[in-house]
Amino acid sequence: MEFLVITAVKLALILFVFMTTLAYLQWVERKVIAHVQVRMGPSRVGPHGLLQPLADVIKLITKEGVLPPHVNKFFYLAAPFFAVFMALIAISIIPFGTSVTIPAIHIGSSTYGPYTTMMELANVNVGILLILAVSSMGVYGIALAGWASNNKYSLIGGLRSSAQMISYELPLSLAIAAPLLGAGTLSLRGIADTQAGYMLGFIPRWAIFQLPFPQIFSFIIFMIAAFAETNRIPFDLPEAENELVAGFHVEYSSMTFAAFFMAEYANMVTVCSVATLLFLGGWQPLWPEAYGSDFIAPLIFFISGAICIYHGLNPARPFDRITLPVFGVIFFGLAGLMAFPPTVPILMPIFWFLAKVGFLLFVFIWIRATLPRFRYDQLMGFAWKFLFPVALANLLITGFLVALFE
Amino acid sequence: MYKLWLIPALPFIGFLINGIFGRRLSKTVINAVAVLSVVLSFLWVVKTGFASDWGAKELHSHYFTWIQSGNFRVGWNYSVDKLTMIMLMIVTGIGSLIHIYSTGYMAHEEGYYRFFAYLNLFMFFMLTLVLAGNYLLLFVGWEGVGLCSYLLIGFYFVKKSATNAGNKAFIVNRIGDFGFSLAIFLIVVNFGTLEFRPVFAAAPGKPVETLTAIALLLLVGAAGKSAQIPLYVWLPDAMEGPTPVSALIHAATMVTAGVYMCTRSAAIFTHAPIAMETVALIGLATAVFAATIGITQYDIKKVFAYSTVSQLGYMFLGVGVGAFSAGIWHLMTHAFFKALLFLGAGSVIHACHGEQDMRHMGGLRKYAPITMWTLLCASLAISGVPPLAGFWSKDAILVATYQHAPWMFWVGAATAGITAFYVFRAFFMTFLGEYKGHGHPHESPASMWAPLVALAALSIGGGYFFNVPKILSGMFPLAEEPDNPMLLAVSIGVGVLGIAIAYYMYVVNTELPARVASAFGSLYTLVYNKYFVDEVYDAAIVHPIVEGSTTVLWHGVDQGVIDGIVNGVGYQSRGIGGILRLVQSGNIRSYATWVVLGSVALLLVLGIAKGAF
Amino acid sequence: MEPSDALKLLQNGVPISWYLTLSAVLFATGVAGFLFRRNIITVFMCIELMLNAVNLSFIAFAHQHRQVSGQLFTFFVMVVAAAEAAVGLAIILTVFRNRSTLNIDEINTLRN
Amino acid sequence: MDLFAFLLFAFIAVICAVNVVLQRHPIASALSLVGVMGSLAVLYLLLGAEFIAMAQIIVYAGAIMVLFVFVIMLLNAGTEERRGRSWLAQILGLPAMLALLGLLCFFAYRSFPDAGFAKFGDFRGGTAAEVGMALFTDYLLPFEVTSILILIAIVGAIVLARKELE
Repeated sequence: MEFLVITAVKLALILFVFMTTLAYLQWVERKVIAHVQVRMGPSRVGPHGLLQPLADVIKLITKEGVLPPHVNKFFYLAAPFFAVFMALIAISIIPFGTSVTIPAIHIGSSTYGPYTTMMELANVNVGILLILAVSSMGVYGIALAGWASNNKYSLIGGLRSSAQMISYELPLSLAIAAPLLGAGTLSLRGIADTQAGYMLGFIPRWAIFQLPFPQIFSFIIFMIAAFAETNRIPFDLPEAENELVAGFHVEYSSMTFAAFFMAEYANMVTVCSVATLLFLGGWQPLWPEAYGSDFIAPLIFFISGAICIYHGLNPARPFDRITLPVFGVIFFGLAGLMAFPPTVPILMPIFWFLAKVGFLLFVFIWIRATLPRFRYDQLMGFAWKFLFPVALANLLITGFLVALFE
Repeated sequence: MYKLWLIPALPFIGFLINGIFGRRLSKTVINAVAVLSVVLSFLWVVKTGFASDWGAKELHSHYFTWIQSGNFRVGWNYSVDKLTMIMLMIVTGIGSLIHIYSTGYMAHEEGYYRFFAYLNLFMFFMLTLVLAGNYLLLFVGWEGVGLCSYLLIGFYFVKKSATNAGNKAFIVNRIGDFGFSLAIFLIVVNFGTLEFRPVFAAAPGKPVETLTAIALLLLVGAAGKSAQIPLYVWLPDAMEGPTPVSALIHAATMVTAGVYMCTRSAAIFTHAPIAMETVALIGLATAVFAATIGITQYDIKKVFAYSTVSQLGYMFLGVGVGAFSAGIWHLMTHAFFKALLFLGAGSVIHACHGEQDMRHMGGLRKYAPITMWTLLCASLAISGVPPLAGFWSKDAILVATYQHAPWMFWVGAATAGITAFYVFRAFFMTFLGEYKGHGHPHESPASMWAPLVALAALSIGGGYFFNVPKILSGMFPLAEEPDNPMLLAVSIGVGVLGIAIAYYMYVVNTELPARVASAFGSLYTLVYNKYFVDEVYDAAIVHPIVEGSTTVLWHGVDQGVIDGIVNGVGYQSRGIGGILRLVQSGNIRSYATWVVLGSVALLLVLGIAKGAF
Repeated sequence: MEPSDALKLLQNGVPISWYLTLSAVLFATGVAGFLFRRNIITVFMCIELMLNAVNLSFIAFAHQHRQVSGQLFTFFVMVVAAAEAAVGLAIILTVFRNRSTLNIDEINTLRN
Repeated sequence: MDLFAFLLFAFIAVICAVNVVLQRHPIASALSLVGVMGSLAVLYLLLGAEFIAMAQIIVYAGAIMVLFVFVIMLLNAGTEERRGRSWLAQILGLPAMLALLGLLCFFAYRSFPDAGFAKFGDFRGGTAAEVGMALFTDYLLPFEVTSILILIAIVGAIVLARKELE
C-alpha cells in the first residue's frame, strides 16, 4: 500500500518538475541561441522573459486546433500523443540520485515510516534495453503524423525521420553496448554505481575515463547518434523548414503541435540523462568529497546570488532593482540548503546529476546555434559508412580488452 | 635445412607477381621481377651445389604428404643428387641467360607481362620436374611444362597457325602422357610406391616382362615430350612461339625432360634389354629422319627445330646403348649450343625485321658481326669439331654405340655429317653472300648479344670442362675409353666433310643446290614436305577419329540415347504434372486453406495415435 | 469454477494452459487473417502474428520447464522473422512495382 | 495480482489481434499488431523472460513493424479492394480455422492440466546474463548460423528492392 502512495508522490513530483523543465528548456534554448547570435532573446514577458514559457503555453492551449480536411482523423490525433507518451515513459526509469529516507512520523499513537525510497520511479533491471525499446517506438509518432497529415511535405518528413531514426539506432545501440561490457549490468542504477570511486584517488572512475578502454569514443558516437535520434540540428531533416516547410508537423497546430515540441525536448532530456548515467558516472561527483566536492554547489549558488545582489544594487534596467535581489535571495537560500548537513547527502547527487545533464543540454543547444544542416544523402552515408563501422570497431576493441583484462 | 623448395619457389613468386599485377607494372619492374627471380634461384642452386658438394652428398627433403590412402603415400619430396645437380645448373643457368635475352627480344611485343609470367611458371614446373623425388611429382612438373609450352607456343594467339601449333603440341603430348601415366600405374601396382629410391632398389628383383612394359610405356611418354618418332611432329610447328621460347623450352630444357626421365629410370631400363634396344633404334631413326628433313628446309627456325629433333635422337641413342652419362653429357652441350643457335637465329630474325626465310637473308656478316661469330661457334660445336662442346659428347655417344653395334655407329656418323651440312648451309645462307632481304639489318642490343657471348663461351669450353661421365661416374658405369683413332677420325671427318660440302654448294657454286634438287625431283619433294608425315597422320588418325566421334558418339550416343532418356523423362513428368496441375489453382489463399486442413488432419491423426480422444 | 479454484488462482498465479490457449487464439486469428484478407501486406502481418503466438507458447513452456532454451527459440524465431520481413517486403515492393497491385488474388503467375 | 495483469493484457492482445484481421486499412492493422506485440512483451515479463520481452519490443515493434509501416507508406497502400476468387477459402476457411483452434486448445488443456502455474518471479532464468550464457555456449552454432542468415537476407533484400538501372 505504502509503495503505491510513495510512488504516487514521486510521480507527481517528477511530473511537475519535468514538465516545468520542458517548458523552461525552450526559454533556455531561445536565450542561449540569442546570446550566441548576440541578441537579447525573449525579454518582454516577465523579468528576462522568464514568464515567456507560461505565455507560450497559454497561447498554444487557447489557440484554435485546426483539423485539416482529408486527414486520417484517428491517426492524425493519435500521433502526437503517442510521441509524448513514448517520450515520458523513458523518463520514468531514469534514476537521478541515491536513496532518500523520510524519518518516522508520529501522529498520535500511530507511527508512519521511516520510509526509504530510491530516487527514481521504477528500477528495471533491463532499464537500458527499455530505453532503447522506447526510443525505437518513438518513430511511430513522427511517421504516423507525417502519413496521417495527408500532405506530401509531411509524408516526406515522416519517411525521412523513420529512415533516419532506424539508421541511427544501430550506432546508438552499439555505442551503448560498449560501456555495458565494462559495467556488466543492464540496470541504469547499477551502471551508475559501477562508476563510483576514483583512480589514483582523484580521477573519477567514469566510463569515459574507465580502464581498460576509456569509452570516450562511444560517448562521442552516442552523442552524434542522439542528435539524430532527437531530430535536432544538424540532423533535423524531418522538419527542414526551407525544403519541407517544417516537415512532419506542418499540418499541426495548437496543442498537437505543442505535443511534438514537448516530445522533442523530453527526448533531449532523456538522452542527456542516459548519456550522463552511462558515460559521465551519473551522480558521482567530479572529484572526491575529501577534496571538498560538496562545497562546490553552495559556492556556485552563493556567488551567483552575490552577483545578483550586486547588479540589483546598481541596476542596468529599472526593474532589475526589484527582480535581481529576489533572485539573489533565492540563490542564497539554495546555497544554504545545499550546505545544510542533513540535506547534503540527498541533494549532492541530484546536484551533480542535474549539472551534467544541464551541461549536455547546453551542448545540444550550442550546436544548434552553431552548425548548418546535413544533406539527406550525407546523413545516411554518414550513418552507414562512417558511424556504424566506427561504433562496431569500438565495440570490438572494448570487448577484446575487457576479455583480456578481466 | 638446405631449403630446396626455394629453388622452384622463387620463379613461382615471380610468376605470381607478374601474372597478377603485371598488367599494372612497368616493363622495368616486370623485367626486374622475372629475371631476378630466375637469377636468384640459379644462385641458390649454386649455393646448394657448394653445400652438397655438387650432388656428391645427396639431399632429400620431405615437405608434406600430398596423397595418402592406406599404406600408399605420395609426399611432396625434393631430392638432389649429381644428375639433378647437372640438370638444375643447365635449367637455371640457361634459363637466366634466356630471360635476359628475352627482355631485349620481346621489348616491343604485346602481352609483355604475360610472356614473362608464363616463362617464370615454366621455370617453376621444370625445376619441380627436375627436383622431384618421386614419379608423381615428376609427372606434375611434366604436365606443368607441357602446359607452359602450350601457352607459349600459342603466345601470338591472334595467329591461327600459332594456336593450331599449340593445340597440336598439347594433343600429341597427351598421347605421350597417357603412356607415362600408364607406366606410373604399373609402378604403383608392382612396387606399391612411387618414390624413386625404393622403386630403383626393388627394380632388379622384378620380372623382366614387367620392367619391359614399364620401360616401354615410359619411353612412350619420353617420346612424346622429347619429340621422338612417331610423336615428333609437334616440335617443328612449335616454332610458331617466340624465339626465346623455342630456345629455352623447345631446345634446351623441356624437350630434354624425356632423356632426363629415362636416365633417372636407368635402374628400370638397364634390366629391360628389349626396351633399351627399342630406345636405341627409335633414337637412331629419329636422328637420321629429322636430319634429312633439315637439309631441305628454308625457314631458319625450322632447320634448327629439325636439328633439335635429330640431336634428341642422338641422346636417346646414347641412353639406348647404355651410355646414360654420355646422353646427359650431350644433353648439356646440346643445351648450350642449341640454345645459342636459336638465340642467334632470333637475333638474325630481329636483325631482318622478322624475316625467317633464309632465302631472303644473307650477307649479315657485315651487319651483325657478334651474332655471326657466336653462331659460328655454335655451328662448329654442333658439327662436332674438336675441341668444341659438341665434339666430346657426340664422340662419347658414338664410341658407346660402336661397342653396342657397329652399324648403328656408321649411321650415327653419317647423321653427324648431315647435321654439319645443314647447319652450315643455314649459316652460309644467312651470313655470307649479299643481303637479299628488305630494310636495313642491324645488330641486336646488348641485352641480346651478351647472352649469346656467354653461351658461345659455354659452347666452346663447356664440353671439355664439364666432363659429365666423370662427374656421374658414381651413378653410371664409366664407359671405358678405347683410344680407337679410327672412330675419332671418322666422327671428326664427317663433320668437316659436311661443312666443306655446304661451303661448296652455298658459297662457291650457288646454283648447284637447285640442280641437285631437280636431279632428285621426287625424292626432294618427299623430303621437302617432311615425308608427308603430317598428312599421313591426318588421314590415318585425326580424320577417322573426328568422323567416328561425329557419327557414333555425337549423333548416335549423345543425340540418340542420352537425349532420348532425358527427353523421355521430361515428357513423362510433364504428363504427370498435367494431371497434378488441376490441384494448383494458383490462388495463395486456397493453398493456405489446404495447409490449414492438412494441419488439422495431422493434429487429429496424432491425437488418435496418442489415444487422446 | 467454484470459489476455491478462484482463490487458488489468486494465490498461485496463472495456469500455463491459459497462456497456451491465448497463444492458440492468437494463432487462429492469424490463420483467419491469412485466409480472409486480400492485401498481401496484411497477410504478411498475419504471418507475423502467428509467429508471435508461437513465441508466446515457447516462453510459456520455458517457464513451465524452468529452462531458458524456450526463450532462445523465441530469440531465433525473432531473428528469422526479421530476415523474413526484410526479404518479404522487398519481394512485395518488386511485385508492386511490376504488377501495381497488392491483391494476392491477382498475383497468380504460378497458375499459367 | 499477476492474474489480473494476465487477463488485462491477454484481453488487449486478443482485441488487437482481431483488429489486425478486421481493419480495412493496412496501417491500422500494422498498429494493432504493434499493440499485440507490446502486450505480449508484458506477458513475457510476467513469465520471467525480461530480456526476450525487451528484444520483442526492440526487434519486432521497433524494427520489423516500422519496416512494415514504412513500406505501407511507400506504396501508399489504401484500403484493399474486395475482389476474391478463392471459393475454397470462403467455404472451407472458417470451419477449418475453428477446428484448428479447437484442437489446439484441447491439446493445450490436455497436455497441461492445472498442475502448471505461472507466477511472476518464481522463474528468473530470463535475465540477459542467463540468455547470453546459454546463447554463447550451447547454442553458439545456431547463433552464428542466424548471423549468416541475416547477412543473406540483407543481400537478398537489396538485390530485390533496388531500382533497375537503365
